Amino acid sequence: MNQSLNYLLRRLGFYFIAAWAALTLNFFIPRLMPGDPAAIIFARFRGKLKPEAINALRETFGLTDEPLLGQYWSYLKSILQGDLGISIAYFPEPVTNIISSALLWTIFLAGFSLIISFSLGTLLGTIIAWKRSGKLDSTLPPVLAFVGAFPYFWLAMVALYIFGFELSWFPLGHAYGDDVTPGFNMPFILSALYHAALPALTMILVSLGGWMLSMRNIMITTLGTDYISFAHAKGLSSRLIMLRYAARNAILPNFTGFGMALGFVLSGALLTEIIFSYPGQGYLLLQAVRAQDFPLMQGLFMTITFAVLAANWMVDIAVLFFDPRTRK
Amino acid sequence: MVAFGLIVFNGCKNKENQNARRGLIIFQESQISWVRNFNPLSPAGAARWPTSAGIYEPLFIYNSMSGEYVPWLALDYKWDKGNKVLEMLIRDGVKWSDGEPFSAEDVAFTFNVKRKHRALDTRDSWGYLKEVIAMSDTIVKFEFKRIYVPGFDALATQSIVAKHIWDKIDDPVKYSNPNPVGTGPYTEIIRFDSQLWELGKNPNYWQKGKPHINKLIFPTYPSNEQVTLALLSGNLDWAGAFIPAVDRVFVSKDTEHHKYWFPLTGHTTFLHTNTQDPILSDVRVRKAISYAIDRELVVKVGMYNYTEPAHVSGVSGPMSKWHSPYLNQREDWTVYDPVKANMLLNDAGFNKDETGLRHTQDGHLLEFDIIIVSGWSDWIRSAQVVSQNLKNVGIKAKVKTYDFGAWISRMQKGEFELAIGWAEKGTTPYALYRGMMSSEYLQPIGETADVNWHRFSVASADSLFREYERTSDQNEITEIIYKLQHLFIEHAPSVPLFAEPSWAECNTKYFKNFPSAENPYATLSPNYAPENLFVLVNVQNR
Amino acid sequence: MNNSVISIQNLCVNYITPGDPVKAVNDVSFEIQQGEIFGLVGESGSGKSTVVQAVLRTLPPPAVITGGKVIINNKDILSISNTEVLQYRWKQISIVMQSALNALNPVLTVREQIEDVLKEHSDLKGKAAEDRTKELLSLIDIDVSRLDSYPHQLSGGMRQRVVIAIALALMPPLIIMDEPTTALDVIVEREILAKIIELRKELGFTILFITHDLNLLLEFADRVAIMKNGRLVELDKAQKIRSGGKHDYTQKLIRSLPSASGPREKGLLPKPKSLVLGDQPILEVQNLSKSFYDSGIFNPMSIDVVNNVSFQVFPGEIIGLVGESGSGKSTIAKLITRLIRPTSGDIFLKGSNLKISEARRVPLEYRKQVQMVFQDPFGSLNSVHTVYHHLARPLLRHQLIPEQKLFDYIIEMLETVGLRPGTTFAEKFPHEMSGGERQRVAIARALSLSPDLIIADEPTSMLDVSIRMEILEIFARMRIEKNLTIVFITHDLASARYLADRIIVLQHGSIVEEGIAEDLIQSPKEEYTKQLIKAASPGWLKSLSFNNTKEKDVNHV
Amino acid sequence: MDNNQDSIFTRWIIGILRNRKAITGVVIIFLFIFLAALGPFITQDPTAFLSTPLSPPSWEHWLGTNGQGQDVLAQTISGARQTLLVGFTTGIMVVLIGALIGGISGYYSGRIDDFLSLLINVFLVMPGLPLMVILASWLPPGPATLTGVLVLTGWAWNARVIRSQMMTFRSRDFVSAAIVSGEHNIRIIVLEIMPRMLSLLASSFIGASIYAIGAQVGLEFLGLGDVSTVTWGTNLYWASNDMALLTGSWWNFVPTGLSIAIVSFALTLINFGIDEVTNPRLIAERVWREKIPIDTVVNGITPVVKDHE
Repeated sequence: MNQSLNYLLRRLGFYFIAAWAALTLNFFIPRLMPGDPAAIIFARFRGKLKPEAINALRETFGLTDEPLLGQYWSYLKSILQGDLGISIAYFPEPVTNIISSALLWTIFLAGFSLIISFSLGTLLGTIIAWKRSGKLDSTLPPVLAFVGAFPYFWLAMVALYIFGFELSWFPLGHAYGDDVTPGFNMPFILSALYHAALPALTMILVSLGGWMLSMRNIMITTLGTDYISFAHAKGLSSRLIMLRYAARNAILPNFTGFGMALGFVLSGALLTEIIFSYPGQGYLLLQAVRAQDFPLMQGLFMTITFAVLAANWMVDIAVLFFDPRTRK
Repeated sequence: MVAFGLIVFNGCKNKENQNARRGLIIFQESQISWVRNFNPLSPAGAARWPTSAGIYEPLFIYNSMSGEYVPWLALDYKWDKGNKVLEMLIRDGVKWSDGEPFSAEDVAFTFNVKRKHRALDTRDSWGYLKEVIAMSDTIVKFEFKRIYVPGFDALATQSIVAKHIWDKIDDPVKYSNPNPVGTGPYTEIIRFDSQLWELGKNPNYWQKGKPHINKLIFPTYPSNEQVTLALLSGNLDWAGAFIPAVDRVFVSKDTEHHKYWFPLTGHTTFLHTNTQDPILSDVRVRKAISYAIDRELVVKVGMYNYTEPAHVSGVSGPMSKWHSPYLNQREDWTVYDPVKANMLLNDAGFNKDETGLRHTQDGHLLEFDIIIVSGWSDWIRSAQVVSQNLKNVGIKAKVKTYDFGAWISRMQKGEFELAIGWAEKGTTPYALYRGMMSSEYLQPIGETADVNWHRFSVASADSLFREYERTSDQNEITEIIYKLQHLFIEHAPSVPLFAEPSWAECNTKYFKNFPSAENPYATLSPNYAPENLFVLVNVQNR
Repeated sequence: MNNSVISIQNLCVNYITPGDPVKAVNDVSFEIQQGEIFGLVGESGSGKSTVVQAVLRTLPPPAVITGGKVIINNKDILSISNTEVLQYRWKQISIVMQSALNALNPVLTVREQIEDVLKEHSDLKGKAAEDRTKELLSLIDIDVSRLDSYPHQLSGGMRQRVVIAIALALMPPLIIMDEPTTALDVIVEREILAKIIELRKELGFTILFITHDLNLLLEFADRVAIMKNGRLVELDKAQKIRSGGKHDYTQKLIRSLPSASGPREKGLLPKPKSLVLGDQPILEVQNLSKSFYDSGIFNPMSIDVVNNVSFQVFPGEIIGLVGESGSGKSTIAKLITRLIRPTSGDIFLKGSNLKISEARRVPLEYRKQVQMVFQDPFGSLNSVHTVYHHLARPLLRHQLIPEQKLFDYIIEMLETVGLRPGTTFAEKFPHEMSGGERQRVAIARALSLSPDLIIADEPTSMLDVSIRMEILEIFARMRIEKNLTIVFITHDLASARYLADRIIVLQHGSIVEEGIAEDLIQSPKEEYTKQLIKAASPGWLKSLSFNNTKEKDVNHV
Repeated sequence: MDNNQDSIFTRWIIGILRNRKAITGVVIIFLFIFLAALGPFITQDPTAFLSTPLSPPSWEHWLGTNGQGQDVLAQTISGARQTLLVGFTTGIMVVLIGALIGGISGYYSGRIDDFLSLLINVFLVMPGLPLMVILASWLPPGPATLTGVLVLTGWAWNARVIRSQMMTFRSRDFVSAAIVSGEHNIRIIVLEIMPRMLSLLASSFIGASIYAIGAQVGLEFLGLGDVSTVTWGTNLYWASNDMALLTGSWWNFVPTGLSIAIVSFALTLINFGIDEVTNPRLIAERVWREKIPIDTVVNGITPVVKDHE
């Protein structure tokens, strides 16, 4: 167990470095952007640029003329204290307040669809790799690949138009109905699920093929291993071999992909959120970028990065749990 | 999957939002999640619509349709001591929503908060104000440092906050005012979720019997496309969104109830010409560019024919009353006349080569970049048409898009050649012409200038501006504006493209008495505060 | 009366290809009698494994059984239903697979893998199943505490024992052992075989034993069948085969490897008439050590692979480095060729170090003088290049031969190592040649630079037994013709005995014993060397398995 | 010498060309490249404002006009130019950078590898899309920015795959043999190892191109590209801007969407093909399946087909 602890700590060390790299990038990119946020806000609201007002505003936004390195230190310090600063576009709201609810919705929607898509895709991949001669294997991969070849937002828009607007099977947007009160109550939960259904379905539809193919390919490699031949020779039942011997091993490399995908999905939900007016953080990010709201932008980028890192670490733990070879 | 099935079934029943009709559902600002901020003084403008005109109210409201200031919290005003003192008579009997009486003290307090916190003084009122004093419960005296009559607008349209609440606030700049106390028709926050909030009636509103509707409902919509879908599905009653092909997309789906009104605002969108550019400094080139542009096509392609080509004077629509009677004697420089454009360019010494492109005397290609904000699709489309038009007269113009931040920074610093952009707006054309031709805001290239991005000034205009600022006499004002118009046409400091419309749609299925072309008591667009207060108090349940 | 456990009649198996099918097994028939050990021998591609997998019907695509019968219990396995196939597997026949090291599911414990079989085929459940599992482990001498271990936690030998335990789980009448010990070290191999023989005596099952190593089989098999190119070429009692057999191929196999003990056979691998060695060692290795580090926060581990090894090699000498896996012999090869850097110690070539030991970049001169022949002839040639390219690149790099003479020189080199005609071989790609031919190319490449020293790292262990001696012959001949110095690295003491002049025995990264080849074989001093010699000599099985019986005494007489 | 009939390249190429999936993909891709190249000569000016906006397909405009009265067919065809250019350029650059960084990291062990693999892993866990959005909005829009942003956020995955394959090749004997014969490291990487990675590099290139086309279209759809140019992404941006869906003018978004899907799908088909050609087991299995009766195929039980010869 010492070995696995060692492994986990080493991974953790790596994630710290990755987090630091992301934070640093996060610090410098906005500062390289042209334009002064205070001036931009004034321009947006057609105010007059009087130096006193600008300076007063810059001060309240925390934009100082301190040397970059000094700013960098205080930036790192405040992040460690959980202070992400004050949003410029939503002034004077602290960034953490803005992000928190958005992050939850994104994690709910993206996590929900990722888990379904991963489980379903892996299951389908297992089955089609096992039943190689079946119709499923010759039709499913190309069909899903073709569906997945469409630009995601394109499919989502068409789906929203057909199923949301024309047929009215699904709501046109938002995370829950206007007639329910957020909280732990059945109407709200049902409403949230109902509102997540169409966005989730579109996300699942485009990502399913990828999971299926990757599982299928690993399964095929696994099916060529000696322990599968040996299991066959043992006269074990098909199902047992497929699940306990083949899929159980083949899923391990896919876990790593799952961790990576979580990052993609969290940030990739951006398009979903825009198309389905879903109150997640992807759209918030786009808005922050457009409004040059550095603190919000940084906060979002940071939370996404941290979520991805945390997810990857959990995947590491899961792999440790599922793959005895990683714990010595 | 079973859950999905249930949900789908459940969904079929609930096509339209039945509960919604207890209130008016409004879209004004693109958002994906609401942040609770009701600070009417907020410098970043981050406060929720309709904080500044709805929860809080100004002293006067300028009605762009009638071109008049309508008394609101104030009843009247008068200039005194050679226009150096402004006195306002404050309405009696107004109460704050918490029941406290409203008085001139609150007005003076509001201005003095802005004086103390300069970050709040976004319109630079204290650049000309010396003192604001409540003379009695109903009289406020504004004392000016210098005579500056146009300053009236900023003072009259300021939203007034309650002294008894705000004098306890340490930092009004950062205060988010979660539970506002105002004088407006709607003041009570009934519900505030990240994707929806509801605003209820002010129990103590001073206009008896108003407002008519119980509450306002604000759902989040991130894009115009979403707004359109919501409008079509009946989930929005009033919106200020741009909808392309609005007759086909929106009206045709329910001609009885789906209404829109895109009236002209009187202002103009310009193709700014940087007059510090050695070539563009030549008025012939600027006018040639203007003649080369087929504004009808620009309006059709870029603006879906929602507006009209720019007037020679740069003002139109409700501002047309300012048009000089002598305009027909002036040059009609905003018509499409490529022949004249070519003539002017030949005249200026830019000759065409065999490919039809023009060159400068020293052999450089006559080419410009038109810079636009990326994502501002109507302008990009317009610029594309302009670019093609200019090509026809031998000028190569490339459309370049920049992020808003980069774009505004280039505009302010004068680092552009051609750009589509707005110009100064005011209640009279004075603001436009001052932005166009005054040396007051002129900055060298590289320095930030908030107006006069094209960097043009003319001395004769400067003296007219000084005259204007000192007078409150209507006849004098009109005369000055005529002269400014003539100067504008003569010098062509920047090229007007098309009149600026406002966007507004409404659904009259549940509500009536929205403004319209037939009943233009105000503009319909919710985007124009405080004018939208007229709508808020006049709309009724059907 | 027929007391055959299994009867294979005219079995034919095809591998389907886009063109004509490949006949992997062609009309093979044999019977195995109750209680015997039946050996099936053949080299790679002979079809021996295909036969047994066809019997189990576990051949993966693209194989198809195209004819014959396999009769067990009066039933033809080839014509029963699929469900019946599953039922007869393991109950009637179990198998110990070829690459037994990989036959265990890496994510299941030993217990789970044994119990899966019990659950599937017997009524044993819960406690009863556990008891049976424990019983099986004790049969093969594995501690019960290992029950919940995962395969990767076990050594190669232990994994092999677990696989045997699984094979014994249902006590089927026939157990197939398909190269069960090939991947193991000699001493472990011998121990496991002894265990199998012992268990058979105790439990009385029948064994079909498959191997490429005829000499090994002759130690314990009752009858032996020899396969070549999908056909059975000989089937006879073991004694008869031992005495020479009828078929030429059989004889070739028997002679393929000499014994590590007993008097030296004459005529094998020529040696120079007189071995005159210079006084100045051509290669001197001093206190060479290599450790690999496993960095960790709690327990940084360092594993010493080579530990303070010193030896000298004189010009014209062949020195044999002998050891089992983990002895560090291949690491020494990599250190001398400077594919890896030593942790400490020095390497001197012709008396000078030339910064060889510590430099990150090895002098080109050294690269010319020290060449290497690798174990895997396919892996050491790049499949995208022709033979010509493989020989030309080093020559161009070192600019040894003027370019216009390059082609002739390469052809000459190829013909020297027996690849005739050289022009044909020059244009071939590695995949178009046999293993032996590839290894000859590799030797030609090493020789072409006229190096002072050649390191040959197990040059024959991946080759079929019948051609191993031919490859060793080339080394022996080249030494005589070109006065080469060779460091010959092998796990096989016997081949070292015949090729090398001196032998160094390695264990766990250190030198155990060193001496003139024949002296060391005849009178080993260390116990480990003795064990190695014994394991590589005929009759080892008797000496092992009779340890505890009275026959031990007979042997002493 | 390497162009010998039996060279591994030749066999590989022939294998691809004989593979039904791959050849379908290749034909489609070339068709699109051909159209894109010829586009300006065979269609109307895609930027000219020709006709009534949103007019449905007619003889004059085969795919109708868009919200600005521009010809949709012309826009679709010329949109392919920049989209494919950016897509394939990104593909090539991602593979080159991946091969360079992944190759060096995998070939040299030790500190270089520690550093480079850390770099790769950091870029892998960094959320790509937000980074893309931020960078794309910051840099001046256009094909160069798009390519740069896509390469920056996309190289790491390829580098990782190439690194791990490089590591397996690095430990192969033919590399050791080349080292022992005194070959330069760079030469070994380029001449000995890279040719062996051909199919990985090819499928990486294709994978990266698919990613680049998709991500590019997505960014442009968000308005982060240069919307004044004609590309597939901006076509969809304008279609959405003009609310093509709500006006029911399907011809405004279907042609471009379908083109993107067909190109991506064709690339995927090529990758399927490469996968099949490179994996001899898959070929063998496919042939096997084709040649024996389907009802005899059961997992784990060798079929008996007695009349098969």
